[in-house]
Amino acid sequence: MNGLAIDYATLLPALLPVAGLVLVLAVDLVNPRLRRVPYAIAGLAALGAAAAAVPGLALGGGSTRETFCLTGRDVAAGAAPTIDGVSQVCLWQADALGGTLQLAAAISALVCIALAWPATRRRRPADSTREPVEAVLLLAALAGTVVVAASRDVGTWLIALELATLPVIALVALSGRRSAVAGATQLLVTSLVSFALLVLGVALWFTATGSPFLTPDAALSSGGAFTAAPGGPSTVVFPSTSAGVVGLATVLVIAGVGFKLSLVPFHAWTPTAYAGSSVPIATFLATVSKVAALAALLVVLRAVAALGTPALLSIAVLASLSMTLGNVMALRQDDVVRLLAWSTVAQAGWVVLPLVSISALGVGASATYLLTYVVATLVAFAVVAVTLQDRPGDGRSIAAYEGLWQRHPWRAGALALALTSLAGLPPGVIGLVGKVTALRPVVAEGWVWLAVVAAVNAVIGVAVYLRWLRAVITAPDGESDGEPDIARARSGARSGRRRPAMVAGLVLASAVLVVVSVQPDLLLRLLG
Amino acid sequence: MALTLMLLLPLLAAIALIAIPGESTVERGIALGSTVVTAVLAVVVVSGRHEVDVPWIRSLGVRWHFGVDGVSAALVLLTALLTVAVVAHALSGPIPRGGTGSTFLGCVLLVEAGALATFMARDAILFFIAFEVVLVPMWVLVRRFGDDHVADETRADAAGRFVLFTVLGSTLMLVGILFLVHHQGTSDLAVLAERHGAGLSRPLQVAIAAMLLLGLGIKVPLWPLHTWLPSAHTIAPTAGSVLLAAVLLKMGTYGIVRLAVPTVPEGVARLSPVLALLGVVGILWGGLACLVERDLKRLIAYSSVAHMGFVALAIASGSETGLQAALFGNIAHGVVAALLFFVVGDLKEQWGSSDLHVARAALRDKAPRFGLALVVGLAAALGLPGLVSFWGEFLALYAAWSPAPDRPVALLRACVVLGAVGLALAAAYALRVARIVWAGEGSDAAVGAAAEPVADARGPRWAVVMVLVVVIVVLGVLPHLLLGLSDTATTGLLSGLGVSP
Amino acid sequence: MIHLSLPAALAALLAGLGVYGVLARRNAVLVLIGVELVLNAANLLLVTAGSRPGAPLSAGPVLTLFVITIAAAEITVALAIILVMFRRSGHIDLTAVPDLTDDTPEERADEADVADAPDADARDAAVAAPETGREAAAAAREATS
Amino acid sequence: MSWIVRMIVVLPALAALAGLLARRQRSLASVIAVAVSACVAVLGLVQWVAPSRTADITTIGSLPLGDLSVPLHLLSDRLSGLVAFVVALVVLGIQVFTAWYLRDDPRYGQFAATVSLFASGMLLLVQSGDLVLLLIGWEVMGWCSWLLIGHDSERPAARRAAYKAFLVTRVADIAMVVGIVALSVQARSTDLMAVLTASGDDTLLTVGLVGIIIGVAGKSGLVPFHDWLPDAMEGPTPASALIHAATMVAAGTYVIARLFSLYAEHDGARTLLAVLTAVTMVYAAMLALAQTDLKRMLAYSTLSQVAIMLSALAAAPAELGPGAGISQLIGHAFFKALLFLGAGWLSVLAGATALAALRGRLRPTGALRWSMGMGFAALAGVPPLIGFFTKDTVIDAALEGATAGGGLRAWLVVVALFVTVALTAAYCARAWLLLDTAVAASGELPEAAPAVVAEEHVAVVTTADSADDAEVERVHAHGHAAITLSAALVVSVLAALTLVGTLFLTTLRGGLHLGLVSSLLSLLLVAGAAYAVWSVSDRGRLDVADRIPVRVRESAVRGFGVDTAYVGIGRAVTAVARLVVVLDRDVVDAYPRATAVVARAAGRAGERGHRAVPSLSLLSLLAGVVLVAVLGVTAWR
Amino acid sequence: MTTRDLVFTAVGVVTALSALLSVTTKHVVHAALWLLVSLGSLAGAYLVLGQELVGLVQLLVYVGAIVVLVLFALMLTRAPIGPHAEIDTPWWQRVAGALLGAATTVLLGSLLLPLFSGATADLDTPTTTTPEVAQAVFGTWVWPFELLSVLLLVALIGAFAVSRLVLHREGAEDRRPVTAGAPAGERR
Repeated sequence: MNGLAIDYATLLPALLPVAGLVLVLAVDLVNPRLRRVPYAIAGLAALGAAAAAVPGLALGGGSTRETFCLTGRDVAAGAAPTIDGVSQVCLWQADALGGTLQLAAAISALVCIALAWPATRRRRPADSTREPVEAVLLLAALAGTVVVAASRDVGTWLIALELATLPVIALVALSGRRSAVAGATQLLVTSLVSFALLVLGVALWFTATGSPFLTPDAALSSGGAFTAAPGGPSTVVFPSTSAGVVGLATVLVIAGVGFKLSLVPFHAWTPTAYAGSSVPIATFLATVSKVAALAALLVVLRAVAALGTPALLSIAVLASLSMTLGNVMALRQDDVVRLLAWSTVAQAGWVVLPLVSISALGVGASATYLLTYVVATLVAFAVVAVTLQDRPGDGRSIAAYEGLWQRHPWRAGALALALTSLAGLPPGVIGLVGKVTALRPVVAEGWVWLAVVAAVNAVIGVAVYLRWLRAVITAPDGESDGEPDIARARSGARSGRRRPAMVAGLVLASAVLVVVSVQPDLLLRLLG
Repeated sequence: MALTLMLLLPLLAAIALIAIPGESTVERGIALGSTVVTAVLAVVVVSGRHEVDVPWIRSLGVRWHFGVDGVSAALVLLTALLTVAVVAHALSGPIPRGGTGSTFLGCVLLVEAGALATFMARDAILFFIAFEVVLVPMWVLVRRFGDDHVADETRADAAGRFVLFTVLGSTLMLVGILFLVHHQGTSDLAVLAERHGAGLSRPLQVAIAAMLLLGLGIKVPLWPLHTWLPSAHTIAPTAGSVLLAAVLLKMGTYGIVRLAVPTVPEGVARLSPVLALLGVVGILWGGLACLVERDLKRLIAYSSVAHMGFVALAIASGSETGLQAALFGNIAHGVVAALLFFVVGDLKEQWGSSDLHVARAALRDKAPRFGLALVVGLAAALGLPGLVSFWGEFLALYAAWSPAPDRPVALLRACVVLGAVGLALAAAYALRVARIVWAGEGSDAAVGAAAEPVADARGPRWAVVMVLVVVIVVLGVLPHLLLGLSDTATTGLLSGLGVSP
Repeated sequence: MIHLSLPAALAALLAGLGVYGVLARRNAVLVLIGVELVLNAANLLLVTAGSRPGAPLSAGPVLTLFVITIAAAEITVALAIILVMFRRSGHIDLTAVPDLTDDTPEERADEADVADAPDADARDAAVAAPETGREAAAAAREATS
Repeated sequence: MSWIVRMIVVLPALAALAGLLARRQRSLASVIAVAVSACVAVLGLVQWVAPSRTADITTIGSLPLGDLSVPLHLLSDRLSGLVAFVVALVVLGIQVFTAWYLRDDPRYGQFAATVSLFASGMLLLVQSGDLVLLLIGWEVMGWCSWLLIGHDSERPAARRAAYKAFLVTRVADIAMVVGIVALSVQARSTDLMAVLTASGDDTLLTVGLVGIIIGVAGKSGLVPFHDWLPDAMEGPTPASALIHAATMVAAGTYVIARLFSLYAEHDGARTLLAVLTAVTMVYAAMLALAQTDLKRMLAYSTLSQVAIMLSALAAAPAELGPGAGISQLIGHAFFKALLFLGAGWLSVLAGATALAALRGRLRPTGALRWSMGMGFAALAGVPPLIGFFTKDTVIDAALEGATAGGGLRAWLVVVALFVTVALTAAYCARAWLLLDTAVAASGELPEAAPAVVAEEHVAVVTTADSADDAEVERVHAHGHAAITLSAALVVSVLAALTLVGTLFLTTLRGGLHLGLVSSLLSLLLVAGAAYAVWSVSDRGRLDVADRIPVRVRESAVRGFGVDTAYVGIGRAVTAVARLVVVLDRDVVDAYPRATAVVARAAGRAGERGHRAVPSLSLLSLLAGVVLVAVLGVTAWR
Repeated sequence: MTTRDLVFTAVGVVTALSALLSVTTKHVVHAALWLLVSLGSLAGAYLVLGQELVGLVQLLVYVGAIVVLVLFALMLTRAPIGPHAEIDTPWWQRVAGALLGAATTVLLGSLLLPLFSGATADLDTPTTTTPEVAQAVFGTWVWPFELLSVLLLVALIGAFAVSRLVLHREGAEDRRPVTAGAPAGERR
């Protein structure tokens, strides 16, 4: 018990959101009619988490920031003298990759909070709990994401993952539209079943390896770690079939996390939930949730990598299915949020694509692609949110974006950059680099067919995003001149002024996108 | 320094232009000024054989590595100078409907920047990235500024086809590049060329070469991957057509020469029969299609397919003469197609369509400048000796007749005969156009506005056209000017010595 | 002494039954039952593995306790949402095609920016939904059924 | 010397450029054209008589092409000097004549410039010591012929004739290009000397030589490529004179003469040439007899005469060299230029070129009558005019070839030559009789114009009369202007040259080579044929050709429907082209469209499958899990 | 076969059978009750396996809380009492469910049974006692334990907010005759 060394500075990225959460509740107790304060607290907490994650980025060469470590002495004193060979096992272990994902999650959450920023300063009625609850749930999900990226044991891993999921379900439901309930329901049942399978997978992992840790050593011990247990009266010999169990465990975990990543065939909730929830929540689903999912997946896969398993057919199948279905469906959407939802499905395929090579290369590539996706998607959603301000009626249809270039060139520029990044075309160089990165491990493992499927999907993807981009650059007929346009522009400007936080979120995300597009190395180097 | 400036100048100017809302005189100054300065820089860079090499994306091993050598020098010059022509041409007339002039010019400049970067990239992945840069601006040019006489769906179809075909090609090429880079451990083109395929097994070479050729073949375009070209050409505004034909298509053949031939020689050798056959089918296919095509711009597009077929045939020969012929043919087609598209684009602007079946007044006496330019362009298109295309095509035939030792001689010789038939087809369609447009076949039936002669070219547009005519003649009479540029470079590419700038 | 293959077999069986239960029920609450069965299969497996000698850090039982707690948290949220679903659509049938139309005017305004007006206002607007809104809703329902 | 040769090639080209720029000022244009032609003629004379005979002259340096050497040299020797001089001379005459003939034509400037460019092409071909340069000159001529024939582009027939001429020759050039490629591949060089001395692959040599023969057949109008040439009469008469007399049509002879040492060793190629020429010379001479139009008659006569030149190369023994063919080339250059220019002059006077309209119109014209008489006599081979010498040189060379083991090939040529001699004399006599016999001033004109106008597709029209139409139009437009002194002088000088031109040939090795027996025989044939015509035509009061059955004659006038065959080929190609377009649209383009359709259909299907039904998503989820688990476990190693 | 084996088998059979019934019965409420039985007997199984604490918690949390919640939910959603035909999904979906369930069982069984074949545990001298578990929870596992508390808190807040929000909304919806109050059967 006392063997646990707790380094609070290291834990700060996780503790700050939790602290913020508690603070929001406390403030709400004191003054329940505040509207903006909960968001302000949440924003600060997210900002703090981001800042706290920054020191973790400088880590190179496999060194980590860790805490909750079971030292050798502690293990010796404990009931299980089984992890003798291991110098140290920690419940929190963040390396550069984990730190980067934490940072990405924190920044994404910050943008989401900015987008959700309430428009009015008016005090809310006493019976409304919307603002503090939303802030609390956002922070909780962020905390879960941050923790899961650094977790190394199944307990923390499971709980953090659930912490990152459950609040989101509630958030979707809280969006309050009729379709939101449908989305929340679908999200709920899928997430429950996936979580059950996830737990089953974890149980299998524990059964096979005998270790509650998601470390390479644990994976390696699945050959029979308990044979030499000295203290036990009898010995349990684990036969070599446990390798199969590890395999099944891994696959179940992939499936369980695949739900969160929106991989086909675990994707069905995605369009419903995105379309049902409000834009900030959809943004959250599309960014922070994906970061959490991939972080969770990478924790497991990095452990499994030690087994030297070079490739996973199931990942290849999932990736190609996701890409294809997502793109084909996105091609038909006229609602931009649904389009982005299906695009998420397709991009999830790209995210797991490099994982066919469970190696440092594949893991890094996957994370890189995820980051490029997150940055671009954030910008796209932010533009959607801002546009929805201007055109509350039809802001979600592609047609609403016609002539955006004329009306709001900067916003249109940001959107164009985001869309081209998602499509993997310059000027969205980062998307292009992401595609290169994602394809590299595939090629390195010699998966020709998968590479060709990916290439074909790159094409369909371009078609998807260009459909939207076309509207952005096209001047609507009959609106090229005249009053309505100007009037709308003016009203847009007014509403823009009314929501500086939202614009700030857009600017923040766009700035990141521009910077990494000009110098992709900034992003790529984060992952070592 | 000059090199980086030359790459960044059009890029920055394009961004500035796109950011400028609406029409203003500033945009004209920016556009023209930046292209002219870029052209001057291009001359400096080419003559000084500049090179720049700094790290860019370290984690991918991609370097900001650009340079000029014999293979690319002519293309760099062509791109830079032709963009000046395009901008001058665009500024001296109305901007095509569909958007502001600044956006239009910005897109033109972006295309220039991308093309220059492509031709100068010395790193395989950098090449790919630069290759992609031109897509979106070109798409905008076609989609937004395209022919507004046709339905919106037609424009969408043309623009979409262009982008989707090209993206498919470039992504396949990327897969090929990644295979190559993975197995060779470097993406530096010079190193890859020096290795000359060493360390790659034959099946692997064939696979890589297949992916590279397929990907680049779409851009060339090789038959049967060409169907994007006619519609894109037809719809695109004059500037778009010119850039498409003169610059973008060249990226495909240049890519094959730069990327595939030196790095996976065995694979290319294995696939050269296919390449030659597709090239020849393209020659005949394009030539035949031109015989009955009604739309003038489409016709020129098909003739591009035929001409690029000669280039493909030359590359398939694998000999040094072949590469020289291919590079020469590249430039030749670039200049000739540019001239034809300038002329035809202007005509279409006045005619309102480019349908050959509409009876119109003859150009010969009523618009002698257009007439002269058109006739010279057509003469060049049919490969008239003394004009620029002759050398590329004749040398291509020669090269294919006596290919490198590891190529199938009999097949290539059959291809030569068929390719020569293509020369006759070229004559047939070129003269068909001349007969209808220049000499006025059926012009008696012209009624209404069509019977009115078109206003002749004047001012900058005439200057642009005239310069191209002069270039066509001069290069036709003095082919050394080009062949000398690429002479040592091709030797290097084929022998694996690498290309020293 | 106990043969551990017995609990393992039971776990496999329970997981299978849970999967069936998830798919065989259209009532959302009953689907939860299937989920609980799968979770319990996992728990049983954890306990079984943890009861082997040499299992470190009491991981088996501890993890089981964690999972049980998580399940409790889940079920809370789940039931809340199922209740919402019931109140919104009048049923908790998971095989029904949900009504995704949000396009009644007041809801559209609502969606655009819920926070734009005070919640009370929006609610008032919704409460005082004019006849048109009612008709639109009726039309929407007809379209779905 | 080098500079003279270079200038001979470059000056006309520059003149073409200058003429084009100065096309608006017609006097300036004509001064440029005539002056430069005169300069070139002088230079050609210098080159011919200059002491240093053989010279290898560099031009723009060799091309850097790896293993292929393309030195681009010019080659100046006795042969090229003579031919260049003759060409320059004829061109000068034509330029002078044109200045008068097209005096009112608004496109005179372009025409004169094109003639200059044409001359440049021919001279380049003559001077070239490199197959590539040869090809350049060859093709430049072809292109200029398109411009010249299509000069009156307002008339559909002219457009069509120009198109046809270029296309037919271009089709033949397919073989030419392949042949040149094959020859240069064999030598690894395009240099003429290297090609001639290269040894090696026999197949390549065969391909090369046969290819060049086919190419030559196209430009020289050998059967089956001959039909473009009569149609080319659509061009203004000076253009016809230029194309037919000394340049394009005869260029093939020069090309083969340059490569004669290769042909001499290659029986197969020469047999092909012999067969083609034999057939052509007889066939064309017979058709010439039946023509109703003076210019078309001359065109067929050109075909026949050019075939004679080539037959000399096909039959002459190796040791005799190509001299016989070249001498016929030179002789033909003089008398055919004379005849064409004379015909042009006459047509201006008479306002027509149809023989029926021209009957007896020659009689009242003094110098023209004498000139035309000499021209026809020379064409018929009456001594002491140049035609006699050149033709008998060819006959003797062929006979020598036949006796020296030329075999069937040479005998075929010899027989054909004798037949042609007789036929030539016959048609010359007929033409002379028709033109020179005064007719009773009765209304014989009307029905003389044969009703052969075939009003078909615009692309098919070919008539014997359309050339006549051109002339009629021209005269109507510009009136019967009196000829200028210089133009008349040109005709007279050419007439004189048919007499003294024989002296030119003395400098040519094998240029004059008469055998007594063969000369006598051909003289007899000439006299007999002329007498036969004279008697049959009732001393010129009737047209011999009218004795031919009408149907045969009509189709003969129309070239026995060869044109229809060309059109048929053209239609076949067009049909293939249409098929290609259909395939392009519906087959090749099917895959992208199919992809789009499939994607859309898949999207629709997917849309149906995604209606947010939770239980379905659960089903897909669990099915996916089991599938993935099975895959994962089985693939796990 | 030891005594524990026998006892476990018995408990296991009860667990499995009641689980089977809970997923197949046509009575909505019965399903919940059978689940109660199944989970309760599973608690027994834990006891047999020597994990008293887990067994007790299972009883407390699952049987005592979760199943009760489920029952409440069933009542709140006006679940019909008595057998009800529309409780199940269409037959093809059930068949698919059965297949997938069987596949799951087979897959797990085929991997786990060889793994555990012959493996025994001597539970008479328990290796993990309740104090040890407690020590582990508050020692080694304190970090996830704290997270778990956050999770529970958030879940409660979320559930609370969701139901509250809906209660508000319901006021608006109730006036619409079409959306609220119509039983599932009527709607279809």
